[in-house]
Amino acid sequence: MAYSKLTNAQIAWRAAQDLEDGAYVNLGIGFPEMIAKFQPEGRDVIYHTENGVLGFGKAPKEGEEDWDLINAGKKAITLNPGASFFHHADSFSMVRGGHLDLAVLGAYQVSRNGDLANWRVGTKGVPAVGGAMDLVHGAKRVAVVTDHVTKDGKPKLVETCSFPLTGVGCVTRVYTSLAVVDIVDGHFVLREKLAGLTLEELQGVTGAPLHLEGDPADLTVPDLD
Amino acid sequence: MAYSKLTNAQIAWRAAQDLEDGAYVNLGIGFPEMIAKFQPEGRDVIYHTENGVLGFGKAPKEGEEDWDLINAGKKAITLNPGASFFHHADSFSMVRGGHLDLAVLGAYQVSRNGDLANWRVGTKGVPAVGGAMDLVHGAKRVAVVTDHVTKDGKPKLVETCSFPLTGVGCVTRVYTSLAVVDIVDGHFVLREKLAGLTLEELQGVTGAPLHLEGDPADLTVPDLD
Amino acid sequence: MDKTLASPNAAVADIPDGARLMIGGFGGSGAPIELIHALIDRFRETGSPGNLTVINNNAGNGAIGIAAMIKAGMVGKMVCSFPRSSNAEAFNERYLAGEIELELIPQGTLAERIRAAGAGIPAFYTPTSFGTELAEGKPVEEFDGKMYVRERWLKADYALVKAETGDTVGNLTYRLAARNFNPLMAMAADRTVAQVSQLVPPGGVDPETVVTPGIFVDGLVEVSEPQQEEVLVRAGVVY
Amino acid sequence: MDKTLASPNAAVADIPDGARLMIGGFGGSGAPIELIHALIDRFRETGSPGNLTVINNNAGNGAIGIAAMIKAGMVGKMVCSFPRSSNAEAFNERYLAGEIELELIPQGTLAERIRAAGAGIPAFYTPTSFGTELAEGKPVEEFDGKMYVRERWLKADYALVKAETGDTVGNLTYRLAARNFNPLMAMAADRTVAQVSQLVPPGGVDPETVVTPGIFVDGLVEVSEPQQEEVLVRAGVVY
Repeated sequence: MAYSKLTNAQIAWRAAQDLEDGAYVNLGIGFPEMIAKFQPEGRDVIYHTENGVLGFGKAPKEGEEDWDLINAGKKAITLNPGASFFHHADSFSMVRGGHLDLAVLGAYQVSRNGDLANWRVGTKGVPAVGGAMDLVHGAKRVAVVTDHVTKDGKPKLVETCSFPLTGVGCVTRVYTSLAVVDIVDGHFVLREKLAGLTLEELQGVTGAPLHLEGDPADLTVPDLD
Repeated sequence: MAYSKLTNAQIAWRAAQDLEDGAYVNLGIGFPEMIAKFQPEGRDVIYHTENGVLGFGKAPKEGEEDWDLINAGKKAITLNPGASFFHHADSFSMVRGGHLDLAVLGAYQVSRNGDLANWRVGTKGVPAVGGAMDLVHGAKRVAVVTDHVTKDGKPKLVETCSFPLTGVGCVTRVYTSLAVVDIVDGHFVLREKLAGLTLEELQGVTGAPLHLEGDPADLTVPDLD
Repeated sequence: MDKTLASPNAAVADIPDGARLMIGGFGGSGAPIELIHALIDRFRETGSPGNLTVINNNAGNGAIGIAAMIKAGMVGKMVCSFPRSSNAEAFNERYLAGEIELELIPQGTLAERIRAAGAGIPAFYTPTSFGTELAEGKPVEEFDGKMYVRERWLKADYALVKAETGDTVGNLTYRLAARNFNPLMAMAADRTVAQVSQLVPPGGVDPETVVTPGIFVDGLVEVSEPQQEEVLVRAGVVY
Repeated sequence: MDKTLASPNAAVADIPDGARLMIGGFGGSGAPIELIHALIDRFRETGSPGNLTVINNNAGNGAIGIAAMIKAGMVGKMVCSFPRSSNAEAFNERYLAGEIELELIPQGTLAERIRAAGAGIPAFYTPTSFGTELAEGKPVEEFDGKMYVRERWLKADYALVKAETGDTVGNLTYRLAARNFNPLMAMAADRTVAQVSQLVPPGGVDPETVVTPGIFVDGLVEVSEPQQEEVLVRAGVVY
């Protein structure tokens, strides 16, 4: 059967469907930030950013930025009613202390036991870690959004990460361009896959066995152009 | 020669003479609090209290108390201009983190190496420690105000404390009813004594050798009735 | 999202027997009297919750608040730094009769252990209590030539806090020195409920003056003219 | 007591060669540009202070602030969590040429290590970085079935912070998200100087809205219309 893999926007849309009403959420800088755009109607989500803001809203219009009001990606933000400011130690108390309901990050690799590699691919260049190693600890749920494979077609869901780790056994759900995969007791458990994709095809681009707990659901996402 | 030992007010007065301009100071509850009354003119001292106030002032008039504005001894206080409020963890960051210039406490016993016993005299009754064990660490200078001997005439400056310790090697100066004694390299060093008191008499009521570095000065304190 | 609760009774309705309960305040300042009294009412009506572990700087004063909880027989253990105070008969009697347990912790260590729980720090080193009987059995270690004691985080199932202004998403400010342990306890419990003197809509608290961000607060109830513990004690009120 | 300093130049006049220097800010928000530039001026005029260790979340942007310090050759080592950013050429070039040292620390651990220094906590345990190369060589320990890494406090000789309003005894408030590392660094250095947009007399800051109590601040200088790093970078300003 034919299928076309999800765009980043579509992966973000799918991840957004799992945002719970009243949840405190940190979206990693870059691709995961896109999830906020697809927050379902009627759900109230409070966004946290590492640099000390809770309850921030959409980006301001161009020209209306206040550059003292930014997120961890150094992009200008606005505040929603009920926002608060705090210093970095309090901010990471929220992260490490188990107060966030969800953190969503990007990934280079996720291993079947939930190890995440997302901060460095080699030893060249300037390393930078930011808040990623903190975010993978403490949030009640740590999810990843990612293409299912690398640009040259290699699996990103793997037996063991070959890139330097961000955290050990921390990821519990992965939203990819082909599937939704949970990590349960050291195994990938397939929850959803694109309807046009066979289990064998999906397994072929996945670096560790996909387990089933009942039939996987169809991964259905609207066109987002 | 004849002498009369200092009253508590006179001990407090003597301790107050060493308050430095611009110093951040915590006075233990009870007797040490009296020091603030004798703060020398022209010196600006900022008082800290464990329950989260910096820059408090005199007690309010009776009937004008706001019982949400108290010190660690649960007495009503007022604020001086430039005061601030903070929570208990920040308050003890100031204590432990080396930010206070001076803490003055009472004592049951002080040993010649600066150990302090001031929180418990036996195993009877309800024990209570409060902030004493924190205050003896971190302040740049930890001083004690005390009678030179117990009510039944036993030395309070001793070789080794027999009562449970509050802190180890923490006290650097003791203001007593008879003398001012520093603790230097594990020894009591006599700085000042009442003029009418001989060295032998003083040594007789002191539980460990008093060392001299030059002649001790006269401990001179005004009448305070 | 609206975290408003209907009443003090509703705020304490699900605290079970044996719970570890942090209660804000220092002496009479910042004590959530109405929440405590609602809990006592529940105990008197239903016999529950009993055998509570209560974490507070003190062990109650007079015959109201925590002292009244102790008197009612709801408290199996107190965790505090200064149980001995001028009006602490309720605790004293039970303690000397061997009817209540006491864990005594230096005040700064108590604050830091609570903060550590809220901050996801399972253990830390402090100079406080080194060489004293309160450090017995605890690991010690030398850093930069000075000795320190290792202390663990201190968590609770519930925290009852008193705040001045709260918005409906849980942002809190405090009144004067009534701040004390309240913001720390709000971070350290699985479920935190706050009584606030003034409940306002989101946006009603300046984001720069929020002391406790709403993420730490699960429920709020407005008690518009709260009782003050010290005032009650001085008036000889018995609850 | 009046902690007011005459000028940014006076505020940085006694920072010696080889000092460990915390500089507040996160990206362009909260960076004390005028203090940094005063330090660069001093270096250009006198050749001192050089070989500085600079502690900041980032490693400078564009050609102003910390980036200009690096370009001027004053910085021997950067301690930060995210040196890689879109305009970090100054650091990148020196780093890739082996001319500047880097200590990379996860952002939350960086914040907590600074806070620990201010709070007199020589070491603490965190889950962050366990099992990663950033934990190599650090003691690990299990608590309640989970593994943690032991981290040490991070102290500095000087801290340069940017605040919004300050009173002359050192109480500070911050503007929006420019708070970030500033209050922590103010606690953790032997000597802290703050540039404030507005300097007021004692009593000019509401005691309940003080973020940094004056005990943590040694000197203040008013810079009434401070430059904003991000605005300078976007305008292509070179210092």
